[in-house]
Amino acid sequence: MNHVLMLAVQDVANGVADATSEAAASGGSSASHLILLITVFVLAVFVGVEIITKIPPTLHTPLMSGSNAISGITLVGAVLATGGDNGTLATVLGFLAVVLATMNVVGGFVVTNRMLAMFRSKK
Amino acid sequence: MNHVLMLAVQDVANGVADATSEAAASGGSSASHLILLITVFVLAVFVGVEIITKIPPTLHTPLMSGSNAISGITLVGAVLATGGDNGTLATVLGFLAVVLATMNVVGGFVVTNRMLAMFRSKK
Amino acid sequence: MSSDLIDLCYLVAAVLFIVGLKGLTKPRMAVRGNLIGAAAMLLAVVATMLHQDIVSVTGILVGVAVGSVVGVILALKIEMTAMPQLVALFNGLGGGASVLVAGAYLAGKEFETRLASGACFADVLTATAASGLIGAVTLSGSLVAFGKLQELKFMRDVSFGGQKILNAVLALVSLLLCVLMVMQPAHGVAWYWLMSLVATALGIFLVISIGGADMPVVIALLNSYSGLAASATGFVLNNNLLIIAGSLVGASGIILTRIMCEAMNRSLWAVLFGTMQKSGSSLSSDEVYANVKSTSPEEVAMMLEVAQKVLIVPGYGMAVAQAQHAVRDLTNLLLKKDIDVVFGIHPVAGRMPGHMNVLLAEADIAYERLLEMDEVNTMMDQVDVAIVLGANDVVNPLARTDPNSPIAGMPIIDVDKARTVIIVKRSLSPGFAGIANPLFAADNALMLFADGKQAIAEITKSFEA
Amino acid sequence: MSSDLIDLCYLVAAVLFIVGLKGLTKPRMAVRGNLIGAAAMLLAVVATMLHQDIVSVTGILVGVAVGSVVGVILALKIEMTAMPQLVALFNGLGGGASVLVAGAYLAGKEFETRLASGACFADVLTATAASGLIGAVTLSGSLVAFGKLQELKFMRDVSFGGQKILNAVLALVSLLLCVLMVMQPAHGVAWYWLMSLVATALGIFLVISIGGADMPVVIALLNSYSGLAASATGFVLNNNLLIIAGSLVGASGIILTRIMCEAMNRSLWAVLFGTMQKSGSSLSSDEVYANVKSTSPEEVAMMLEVAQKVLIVPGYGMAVAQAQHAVRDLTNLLLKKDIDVVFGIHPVAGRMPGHMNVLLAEADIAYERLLEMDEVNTMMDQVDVAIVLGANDVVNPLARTDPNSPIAGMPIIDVDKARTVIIVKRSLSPGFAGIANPLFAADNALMLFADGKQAIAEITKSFEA
Ligand SMILES: NC(=O)c1ccc[n+]([C@@H]2O[C@H](COP(=O)([O-])OP(=O)(O)OC[C@H]3O[C@@H](n4cnc5c(N)ncnc54)[C@H](OP(=O)(O)O)[C@@H]3O)[C@@H](O)[C@H]2O)c1
Ligand SMILES: NC(=O)c1ccc[n+]([C@@H]2O[C@H](COP(=O)([O-])OP(=O)(O)OC[C@H]3O[C@@H](n4cnc5c(N)ncnc54)[C@H](OP(=O)(O)O)[C@@H]3O)[C@@H](O)[C@H]2O)c1
Repeated sequence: MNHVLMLAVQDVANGVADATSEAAASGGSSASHLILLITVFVLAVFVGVEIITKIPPTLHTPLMSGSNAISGITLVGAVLATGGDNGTLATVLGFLAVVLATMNVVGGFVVTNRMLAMFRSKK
Repeated sequence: MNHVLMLAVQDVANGVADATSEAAASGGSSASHLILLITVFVLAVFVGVEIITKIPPTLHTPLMSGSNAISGITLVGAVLATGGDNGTLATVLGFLAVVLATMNVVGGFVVTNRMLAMFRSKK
Repeated sequence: MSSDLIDLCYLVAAVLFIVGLKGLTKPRMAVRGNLIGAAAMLLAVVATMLHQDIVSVTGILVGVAVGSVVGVILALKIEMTAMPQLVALFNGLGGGASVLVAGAYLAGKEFETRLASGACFADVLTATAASGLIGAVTLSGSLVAFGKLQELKFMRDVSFGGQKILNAVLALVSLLLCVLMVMQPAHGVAWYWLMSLVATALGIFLVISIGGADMPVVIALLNSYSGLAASATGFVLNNNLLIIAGSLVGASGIILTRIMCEAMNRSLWAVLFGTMQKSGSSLSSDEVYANVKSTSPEEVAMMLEVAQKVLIVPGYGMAVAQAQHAVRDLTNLLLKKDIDVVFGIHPVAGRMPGHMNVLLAEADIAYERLLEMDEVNTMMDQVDVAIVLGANDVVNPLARTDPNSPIAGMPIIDVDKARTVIIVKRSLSPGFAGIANPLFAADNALMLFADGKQAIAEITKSFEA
Repeated sequence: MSSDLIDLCYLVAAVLFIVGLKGLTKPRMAVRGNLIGAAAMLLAVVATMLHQDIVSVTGILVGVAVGSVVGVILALKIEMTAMPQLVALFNGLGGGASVLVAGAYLAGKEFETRLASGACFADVLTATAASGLIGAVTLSGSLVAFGKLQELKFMRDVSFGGQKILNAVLALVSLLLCVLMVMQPAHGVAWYWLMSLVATALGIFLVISIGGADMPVVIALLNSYSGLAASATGFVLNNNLLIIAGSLVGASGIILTRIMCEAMNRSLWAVLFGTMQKSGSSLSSDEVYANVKSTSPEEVAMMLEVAQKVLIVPGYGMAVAQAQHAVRDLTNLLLKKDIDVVFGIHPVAGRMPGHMNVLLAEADIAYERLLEMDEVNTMMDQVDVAIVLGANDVVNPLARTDPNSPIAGMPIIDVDKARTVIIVKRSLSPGFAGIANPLFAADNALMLFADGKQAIAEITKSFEA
């Protein structure tokens, strides 16, 4: 637990590092925006830690495949890259990214569902 | 639990309401900034709920006074109001706010500490 | 200090607040947790004072000094039994602060310039209004709650016809004023103060009619509101520390409220607006108390001598009588004679959640001895003597038996199932719920009419003799 | 659709992800939780496609279609026993995607214009580099892990001198390239792809030398990295959904890693870089296996007939043999003869946390029968027959007895304390940890040399007879 907290705190620390360097680089507002993003990140880490430590061992494999599916969220980025008019190269790269990310997402959720369905089937 | 979750979700909903109205009012960037703030709020609510539901009944009174002390965080706002050159009225109001908030904060933490010290004293 | 660095300090402070709260999940780490929270607050304030917009810190320092002194004195002088009042008081002060901060913002430069610029800033105004509204209600509401808990004479439960209507009207008017304020920023200041005034009245009338024992619920709720007010202020000043800290407080307040309501099994609504319906069915106290047997400290002492296992169920009365130290002495004495002593702590015994735990902790009673309701109920048949010390509703069998009593369905500690029950209180007068308690007339029950502290002290004395 | 509305959809999606994860805390709600997560993802993607910068969706739709088809087929065709591989594969794909996204950003308009504008945007570049770096390592690392779990020939544990040095060098170089990329945005693209190449190599060499049974740790870790990569991408595109989802994944990965390491009591460092030190002290297998008694399915069946309580401890071997259905049949048969059957699930039995639970759930074995290690250990003295099915390290007494065995201190299931132990495996060959297991030679132990599935099936047959 605490170890993980430390992790979170470290993130803040790194955040500090980045942000200050960046504050130095470009002017105020954008930086404070960056800090907001860091805040969101840190808070999300806390939420994650609190919730996941509550998940029972029985469901650890589904958790693994499920969180893996969530990590396919880069799909959003891929969509933006493919759909925008960014020239051929970007579009092609984006397209490949879309394919890979979708496999990750769809496959991940389906297989997780398959596993969890088995657990539910028990009375 | 879920009830509280609903609460959080509602907040999002309201957030949506505010933000859209406001998006209508003023242009993009500021709004998406507002949304970031809302995001922070929602995440913080989740963190709060997850952690506080873990606090044992024995410590509920200290929790009450402790979180009450934290609510004195408006002290920060009070400081800004007092210190900035905003004319006499604002300064006076700010000053009063500082006094009240400080009483809330300092008193709250001290009394909480007093209570908790008792608990610790038991081996 | 660059505003970015300040924002970072705020972020760190926010994290520390969270870590501090986590500390409260373990009694061992709780003190540290609280200190971490205090450190976070310090960091936040210092960082703010280094903000470039801060031209002079003298005023701030004076204010902080004054506030700290008063706060510390209050915190150290207060009796542990008066904890609920104190929390109410502090909570009110916090509410007041956010009213003033929002007011100061409207009187300040930034508002002026924004107004001049003519650009719409509905969001900021909304947040300002919100923090003013919630703040004002919290302020007056908490102070009334304080008064009730202090049992100030002029604070008796006031209730008059059409009170609900009045509250509704006040609420609507204050909301209306908020809207006006957002619509016409030019007259914002005027609308704001008017709204605050109405909201203050609202706070008073909302709380004045609520029973004294429900004050903890009210306080917890107001506390959560003051948290939301802080968040709102955070949106005004676009400061994520305020937003985070505020929402943490908001969550804790809501959760405590729910815990209390469930333990009383009453809906939040019933607590706030339901003046407890007097139950028709349950019999008049005369009938109930037809054959009440009373006893003496000496007698009780004798029973204790032959007992194996003693259960003590403290209630609000122990707090009023400040009997916790007397209880401690008795406990140690019994333990020395190796008679097993345990305490049954009802979730809503006293006037705050965990109220009894704090008092007994103050009296150095090992918290392994404090058992929760369900635990004691399962072991009740092994209890030879159960001493009910200034508790009433939380041991009232009607909750189980009489479906239309006001406390129907509230889980209670089943002392009536113990071999013998001693009820220590000053009279037959009812507890908070204001209903007769058949327990007092039970065959295995004996009343010991006395102030809690004296009674226990005398028992101890004649036990030693 | 205005960018604000999209941001709001993202916020809602983020909340749904969190709610979905919370669903996994209760087996009953788990399926719903997963569906909520999927819905969140759908919402996010649809919202994104409505973004004004999106000029054509055909490409996207085609890509999504292709990806979905392949994904679904993989997910439905795969054997439950091959779950670890599949997760590894998907994880790799995710990593690949973020490499490509970051690459696409560098090839895109926004980057161009920013570059032209000459304004510094170190933060964006840093994040881009990060997501590229982590993505590449995840990609290659996961694919190697996949290979090892598939037990592809050419993936044997490779380890050669100076491997650590090589890894260190590769790591440093790729970091250096990241720095260069941030310093000289003009050549950003070139540096980026070069870096990705090096990072890919790094991923391969990092994982290639790690033992097959440690792959789950690696996967969990890489998964948490791919989460962080997503967060990084979120910082690039300044998109808080990516940031939130990413950090949720990051957290889950880290936590799972820690759970596994603790259950094996090895430090993460030891798992990643410590090639398991062969323990000097523990005796050679010949000595250990001096007097191993072996048995036959018929004999086991007879023992079961007279047994009251049977404990089955499954391990990786059950997965390999796909014996779970045979086990289900035997269990039901025993239960019909009302012999009590329970399963002892070691936290790291198999090749993933919860691996055994999934397999047994697939075979419709009620999960009330699956007990955790501590629980079974306390009831071990009541166990008449313990059947160890393809488990080895998780029941190796050396963990308790021999302080310098590689698994020293790893908590195990104490089957050796049961009346009789039947060990079902194909040979005396060691398990993952590669050490002899004194249990096999214990007086109360009998070996049943056979493939897990056949063995159980035959026991069932001769039990029915
Ligand atoms: N704890 C919470 O968070 C919370 C929150 C909301 C509501 N409540 C309500 O508060 C009530 C708490 O129940 P409770 O049983 O603890 O208290 P109670 O039902 O209010 O009864 C307290 C009893 O203590 C006796 N008493 C008062 N002063 C005394 C003294 N100096 N010495 C001896 N006895 C004294 C009173 O009888 P005499 O006057 O005859 O002495 C009274 O009957 C419940 O109704 C609960 O619903 C609690
Ligand atoms: N679960 C996790 O999350 C995780 C993560 C990291 C590491 N690990 C490691 O993985 C290991 C798991 O321990 P374990 O006891 O489950 O497995 P194990 O120690 O790897 O032993 C598996 C045994 O199953 C036998 N086996 C293989 N195929 C079989 C078949 N078809 N039929 C019957 N038996 C067969 C093998 O012996 P034969 O070849 O003689 O049949 C082998 O001894 C532990 O060392 C743990 O530290 C697990």
